[in-house]
Amino acid sequence: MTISVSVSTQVLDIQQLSAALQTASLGKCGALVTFTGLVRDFSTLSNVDALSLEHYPGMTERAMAALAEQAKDRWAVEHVVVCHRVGEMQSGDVIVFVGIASAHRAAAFDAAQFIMDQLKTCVPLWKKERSNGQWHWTAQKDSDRSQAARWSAPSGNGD
Amino acid sequence: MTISVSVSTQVLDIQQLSAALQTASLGKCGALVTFTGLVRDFSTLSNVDALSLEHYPGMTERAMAALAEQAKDRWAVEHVVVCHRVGEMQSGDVIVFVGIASAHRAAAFDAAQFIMDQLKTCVPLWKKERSNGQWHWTAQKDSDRSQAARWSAPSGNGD
Amino acid sequence: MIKVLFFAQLKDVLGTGQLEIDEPINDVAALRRTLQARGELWSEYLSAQRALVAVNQTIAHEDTRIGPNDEVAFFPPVTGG
Amino acid sequence: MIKVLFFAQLKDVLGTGQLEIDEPINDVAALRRTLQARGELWSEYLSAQRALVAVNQTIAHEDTRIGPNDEVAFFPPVTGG
Repeated sequence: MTISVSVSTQVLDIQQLSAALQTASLGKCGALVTFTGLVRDFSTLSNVDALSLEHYPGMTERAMAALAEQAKDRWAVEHVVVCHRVGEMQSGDVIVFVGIASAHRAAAFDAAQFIMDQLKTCVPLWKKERSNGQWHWTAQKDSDRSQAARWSAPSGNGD
Repeated sequence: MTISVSVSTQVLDIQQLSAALQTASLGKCGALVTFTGLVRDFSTLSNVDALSLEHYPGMTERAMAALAEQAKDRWAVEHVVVCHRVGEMQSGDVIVFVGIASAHRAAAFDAAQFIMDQLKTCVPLWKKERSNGQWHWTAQKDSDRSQAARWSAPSGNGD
Repeated sequence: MIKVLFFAQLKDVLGTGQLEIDEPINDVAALRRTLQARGELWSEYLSAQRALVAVNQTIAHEDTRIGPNDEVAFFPPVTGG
Repeated sequence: MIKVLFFAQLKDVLGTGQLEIDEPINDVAALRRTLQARGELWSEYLSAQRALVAVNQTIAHEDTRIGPNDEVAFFPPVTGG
């Protein structure tokens, strides 16, 4: 059982991350689930020409590791990988990668969704966008709060 | 919007499959979800020393494409990739890969789980294992039937 | 002429993966009865409880119509993924 | 001495990312009041409705105890992922 969390100012290579997860899983795990969050094309947003993420060094890693531990306590998962990009990013860049390896697929899907939902409300990361030369901090979405809240229901699963 | 389905007797390279999905998604999609099914170590099963998958050529591809179409009708997804391995396999080999790209993550998670759950009950593929020199056909699991059935509930989502 | 295919355990048990039926057959139920009349194993393994059926590569039901040149397949519950 | 950090919009609005407090402070609520007394922007942006707080890099609450050498951070709702 392994947990790997990291914060990076460099481009995240999801092929390398998923290959490492696959290698770690060989033999024991029948299911791998990955989630990748990508920067969407700025041109679809009004005038946005840059995106940047600030974080709280130290606490970010601690909070991601805590979510990974909670996922391992809650579901039968073998390996958990969480990587988050910070700093300035380009369209198409990977913002976040979550990879889960487990014996059976339901646990891997639930754990990956849990980590993403919780990450959106519990991990100290803040997004800002630049338009017309001005940076604007992004507001937290109601949908992110409600998706995170569903995991605190007593039954606790994603069904 | 694209759908890609394939059946292969060759080793599936999930890095290549996910890289193609990522390239197709650049700009438009903020979320990629992948599921990979792997052959587990035979030594954990009693005496199993080989695994093989038979399929119904033609119908397998049609049935996988139909599931991908259903997923696209049901959720706002942009790209759907489904690849299934057939023939004899080794421990650690990829059996199946499902990749979904979408604007938002909930649709990608739901579509990937839907396709895997339905694939287990609707796509003409049959697994057999060899132990003590004899091949034995695998029986369908009750859990696979119940996981597939949950998608026919009226609300239809995975929450 | 209807083309009939068998897969997986059915192919092994019945000893054939394909055969052709020249008799006029109207629907899946009639084809199933015709094939089940071939013997005890056929009767047992082709029962509606044990064998799924596809007509022209789409899952079918007992009342699905069958015409000449159709491809009909019988197979056990699937176990892929 | 308590180390106090501000992130994101709070850092921009308050014009500082870090300061130190020498006064004796018992808990988060007391620290929040002390900082809010610094001015209108401080009062507005550090309110419990707008600013989350972490003590020693763990999310904290109004009654979380604070001791000397603790690191306390104030920040807006998070927006990563």
